[in-house]
Amino acid sequence: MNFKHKYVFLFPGLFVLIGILIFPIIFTIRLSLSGWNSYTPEMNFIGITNYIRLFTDDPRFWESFFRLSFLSVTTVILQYIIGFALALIVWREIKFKRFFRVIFLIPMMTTPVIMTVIWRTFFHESLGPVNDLLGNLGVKPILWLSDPVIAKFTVIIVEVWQWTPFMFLLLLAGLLSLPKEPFLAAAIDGASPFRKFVYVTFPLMAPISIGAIIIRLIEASKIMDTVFVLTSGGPGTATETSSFYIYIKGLREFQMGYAATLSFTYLVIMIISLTIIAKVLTKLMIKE
Amino acid sequence: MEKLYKFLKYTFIILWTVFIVAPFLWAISTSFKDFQSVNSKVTYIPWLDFEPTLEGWRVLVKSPARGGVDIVEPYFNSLFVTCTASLISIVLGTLAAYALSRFTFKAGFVRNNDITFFFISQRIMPPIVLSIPFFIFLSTIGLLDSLIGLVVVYIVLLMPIAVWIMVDFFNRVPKELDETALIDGCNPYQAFYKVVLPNSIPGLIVAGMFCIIFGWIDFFFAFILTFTEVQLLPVKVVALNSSITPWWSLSASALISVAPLIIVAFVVERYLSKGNLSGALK
Amino acid sequence: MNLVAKNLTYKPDDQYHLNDVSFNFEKGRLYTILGRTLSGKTTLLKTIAGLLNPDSGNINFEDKNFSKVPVWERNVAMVYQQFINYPHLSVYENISFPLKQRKLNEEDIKKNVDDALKTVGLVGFENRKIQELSGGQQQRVALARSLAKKAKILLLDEPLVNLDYKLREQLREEFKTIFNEGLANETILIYSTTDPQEVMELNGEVIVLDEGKVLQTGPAKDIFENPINLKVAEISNDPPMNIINGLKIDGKITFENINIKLPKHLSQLDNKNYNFGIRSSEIKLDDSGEEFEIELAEISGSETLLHLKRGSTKVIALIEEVMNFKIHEKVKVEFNSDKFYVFAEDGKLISSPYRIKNG
Amino acid sequence: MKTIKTCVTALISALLVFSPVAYADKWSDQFPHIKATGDIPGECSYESMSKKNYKGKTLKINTHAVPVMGEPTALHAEQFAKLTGAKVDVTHTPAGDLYAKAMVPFQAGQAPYDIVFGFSNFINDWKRYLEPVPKKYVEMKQMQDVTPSHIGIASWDGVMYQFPVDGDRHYLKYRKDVIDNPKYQKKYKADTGKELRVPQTWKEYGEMAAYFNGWDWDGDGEKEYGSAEVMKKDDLMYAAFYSRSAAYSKNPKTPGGFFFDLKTMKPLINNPGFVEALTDWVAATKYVPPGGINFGLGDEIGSFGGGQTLFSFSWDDAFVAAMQPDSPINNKVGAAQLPGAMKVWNRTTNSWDEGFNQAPFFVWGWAVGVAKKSKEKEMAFDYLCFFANEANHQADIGIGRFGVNPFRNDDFKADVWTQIGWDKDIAQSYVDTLAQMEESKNRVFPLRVPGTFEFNAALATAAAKALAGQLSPQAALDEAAKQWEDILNRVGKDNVRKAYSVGVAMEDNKL
Repeated sequence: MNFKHKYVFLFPGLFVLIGILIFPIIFTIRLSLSGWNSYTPEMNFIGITNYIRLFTDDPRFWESFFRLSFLSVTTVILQYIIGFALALIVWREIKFKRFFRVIFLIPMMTTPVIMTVIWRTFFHESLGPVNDLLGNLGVKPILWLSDPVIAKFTVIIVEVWQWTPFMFLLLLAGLLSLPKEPFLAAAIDGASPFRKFVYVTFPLMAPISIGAIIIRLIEASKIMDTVFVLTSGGPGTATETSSFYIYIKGLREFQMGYAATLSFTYLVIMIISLTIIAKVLTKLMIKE
Repeated sequence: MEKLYKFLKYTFIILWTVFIVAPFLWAISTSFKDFQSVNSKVTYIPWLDFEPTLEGWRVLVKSPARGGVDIVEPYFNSLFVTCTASLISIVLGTLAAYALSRFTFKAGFVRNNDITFFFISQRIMPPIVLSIPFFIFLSTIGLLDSLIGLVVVYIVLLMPIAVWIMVDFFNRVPKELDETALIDGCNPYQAFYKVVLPNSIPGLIVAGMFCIIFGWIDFFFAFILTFTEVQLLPVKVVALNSSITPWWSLSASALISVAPLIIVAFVVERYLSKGNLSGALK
Repeated sequence: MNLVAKNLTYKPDDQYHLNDVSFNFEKGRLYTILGRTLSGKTTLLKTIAGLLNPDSGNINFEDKNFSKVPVWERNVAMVYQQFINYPHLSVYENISFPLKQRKLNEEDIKKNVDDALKTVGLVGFENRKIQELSGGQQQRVALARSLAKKAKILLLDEPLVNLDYKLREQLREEFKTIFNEGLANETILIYSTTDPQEVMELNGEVIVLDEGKVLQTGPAKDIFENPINLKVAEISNDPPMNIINGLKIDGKITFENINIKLPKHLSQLDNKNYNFGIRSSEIKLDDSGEEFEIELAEISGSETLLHLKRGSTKVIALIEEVMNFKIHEKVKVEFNSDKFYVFAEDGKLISSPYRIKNG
Repeated sequence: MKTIKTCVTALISALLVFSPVAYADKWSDQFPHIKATGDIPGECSYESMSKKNYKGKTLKINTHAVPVMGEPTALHAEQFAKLTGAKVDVTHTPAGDLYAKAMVPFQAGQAPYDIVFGFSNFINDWKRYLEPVPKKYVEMKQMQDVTPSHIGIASWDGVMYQFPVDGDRHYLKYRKDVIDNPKYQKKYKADTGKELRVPQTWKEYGEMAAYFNGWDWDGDGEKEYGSAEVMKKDDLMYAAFYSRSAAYSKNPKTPGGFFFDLKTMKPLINNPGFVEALTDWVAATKYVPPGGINFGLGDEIGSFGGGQTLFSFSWDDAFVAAMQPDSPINNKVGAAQLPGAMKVWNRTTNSWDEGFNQAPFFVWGWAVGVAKKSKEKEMAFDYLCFFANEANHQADIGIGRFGVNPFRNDDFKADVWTQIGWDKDIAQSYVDTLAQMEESKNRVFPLRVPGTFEFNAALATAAAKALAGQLSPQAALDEAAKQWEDILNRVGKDNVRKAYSVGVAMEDNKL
């Protein structure tokens, strides 16, 4: 269909979005070419000095970026596997099905910045319940928040708790809308549950899976509240992610110009890599 | 084999349920504690392990002058901003999604998919990237520290979600449906609101739900873009995080802030069970 | 006062959906568009409805340029192969929907809807929800909606294809009656299908479409008897006409070591290689016939389709009873050489059993 | 909405506010907060404020989260509103974001707040957006009592930008019931051959903390640990590090810079003095409670205040909190100056000077200023003046969670503290400790130069890496020093030197 009316549908949303965003984006680009900081709050022009600094003299940003990649990919994979498993279980008849479904949805309704405070007390190494209960079993206190390696996994645990429901919801809804015929056919062929999953369920779910994974990757790459409250990027810089690093540079140290450089670079990298990931996933999961 | 499978299945979901519920139980317990019961040793059960107190809950309605946070007004502010921004995002996002699903757009190298990606890509930006420019932007148009200003910003946050879900949804609604409406004498607008819209309620519910969730849980923009006039719930709760962390009142406020969205969880589940949402989320 | 199309071309990507299509449809008549899936049938109907704008060419209706008229003002009706109704409305509301759009008064609406319900046999279903109906009933509602509208152009896009075999038969019968009785003489009825049998039974004016191009037009009987080339012969037969590459030598036709006596109507043919066409129904099991190997045996309704092979020649035979065969089994078949078509190497029809007969 | 809120608030208030004991003073009847002293006459007393009329005006304040500094701000705002008829809006912000929350609007040319709270080392970045305290307030009686070091902290080049409301410093807190316990003294001597006493050096501190780490020494059935310290990056941990470094690096023989050599502007933070301190600190990760490496200030206060550790060193808050009547270790804590060292680095001779050295660390605490662009400056200063009036101040310093600490000569008298229930000797040791710090000629103030945040963040990041074992102390500090050079180049050496020279004058107590 092609009517001139199509613009009436598209343009309000598009222009509102562009209208709200155009200034911030141009501003960020311009800011990234300035040396705006706490002592010289001016939109002066310093060329690509900031970019040179970023690419030649800021390993911390790149470390934080790789750390972010590790954290977001790991959390999303875990969320996908667990979410899919949960969805498969409550898809079919099971006792207290609806109860479980509601329970499984709840974590994503909580505000991360508030919930993470609870997690911090939960994982508190000497005053939290986890180490205390483990202590009763004779396990030595685990340094949930203060060991550089374990702290990463604590962040992952909290993220998985918070966002697996999102994956679960998308995948469960996907399962519920699958056509029945292929399953009947597989049942007639006497396929085992495992084969049924590999040859029927999974291929049918591939497009939904890709959408869910990409959206979760987008969201997971912004991970910040959790790190902020849980570990402040510590110990050392062990849990610092890109957006948290940008936050530190921008709002803690007030190097606005440089933070804008980081932001813009980050955006470009993210858009490119997410596009590539989407393409690769499509190739891998959908067999034509 | 069958039995083992069943055993594993139930073990898995029960363990997961415990994992999900554990922090809430901990928060409930903590919300009745005081400094002593938190800082001397780990305690779990009121009366048995420690003497419960309502102090943590009282803090939520006390004025700051008495060490409280008074979350009543922020609560309503949060509700207002979240719902208004969600509503506007859904209206605009649904229209745009309909256009992207049904019509072909060409401008230079830009095609429908690129426009859709443009919408969704707004979610890639971490709030920190946008917060300062938004500050300048809102201060220029005089909307800093106002509910409307927050609504404007939240539209950017939420419209991509609405577009993402609704494009997907409309792609699943046969386009012959709207064509039939056109043939039956509706112009495109009539076809949209007389035929497409009434058949998109599941999609709208899902989109609305996601918008509300993502609006409700935002902290960063609310934090940067407000001063004294308007305070949103998460900002207010985080303001409890003083150099002495009052675990008890933080726990209480965490529980309170989750409450309204638990209703959302029930609504979603109901629609899921009726099978209404399946098409919408697929 | 006709629906006239001139040189319609539509090529949204690399492929032609419509390629220089022209026609002149008269009121009060039935036109069937025959073509395989993706041959451009739906595109053509949508273009007539106004849902698509052709890249070039134009359509005139009642001497007015139709391209300027938006779809919602064209007064056409369309039934899709998917059973498209308004899921949020009841049966009655569905059928009255276009009438309300046209702001008819309540009485007229009721009368029209009742008539249409009667025609399609759904009286008493007024308040049902669409989801509660079977596929066949849903399609009847869609049909009723287009009938009630009394549109000047009624488009049916493979309306029966998604129904099961029995229902299809039944509805097809009903269609004939409906089309004959239920339609005002004012209406141009355009019916697209992939099924040659449907074309034959509806017996209207046929347009054979392939890759967006009109291959042949004419009464159904003509198309069936004298397909102008191989393509049409394939499209207008189900199963498609068997094509056998053979050599005509003097009094016989030879292929795969089989010699068939030259039928009378081909006596004029020069000695050389031809594509011989024969319908599946003209190949019969016969113990005195030639030996072929069974590649596949399909049972469809009360018939059996045998996919046969001999050397590099593959044919399909239609047996009018249900029989069981084993794959790779050898069977003997006889070709009814009186029904041989002859096509040139480039596909053009050279000779047909009917043309000869007709003189 | 408003009505509901008011109703709820009224209901709760009615339940919570106990009726005040009748006092002769009419103000303490109305404001139970000052019931201990009643109104004390002065320029900004309750009496004086009640004569002002700010009806129809609104005062906007950004302060710290409740309760530390946040609660007194809100409390005094409420009192101020009652007295003058003004409307006072208070927002509460977590400590880490106070700087940005004020700085963002400042730089955008906005003044959403009339009054902004922060830390005193923000002064260099903030001063151009702050209104100097008018002469009238500088000269009044209330201000005369403020100690010179706190006047210095609030001022820049002789101009007072911040209104003194709080005084802060780091000092040592220890468990009296252990250190002064003859049983433990004997046991310690027997086990280690050393005296158990208030630690004089960081080495002693470390030995004792390690000795008392990981066993139940107060008999409550739970394990106790050696020390609670702020080790969490970005949470004021740089201050803890400077506290531990001062004795090793602040050499009275080499004035002219602790952080930089004022002459060359070469960062000093990777010299052996600092490395020694960081090495000590890395060793300290062995005697902090589990997770102690991730403690913020709140955790530190909670841990020591909850009776979990033997030592702690940082702000007064922990001490005052521990001395609250409902505290489990009420009257079981002692205060002392930060430990010293038996050697101190001499950067002129490039060698260690042997002998005992000690250098107190004045961590400037809460500071508050009035925005230049504010439309209600007079009211704003009146409010601050009222906040710090004598009656309010005396009531505030006794409440640990308020975070208001001594900065007036009057505060350094033991009876102020015995009045609120402290043991006499504890009160005495406390005021002595504070007074000694005021008099010291060899002390350290945190950096307040352009780019303070960047310098501190770079140092904190490096120190955190060392604590986490990612880098050796030397490598970590070398990395920090390199970053300091980069920051210096970006900011401009002369800018930093000019600002730092003000600080150096205070370090060497030449004011």
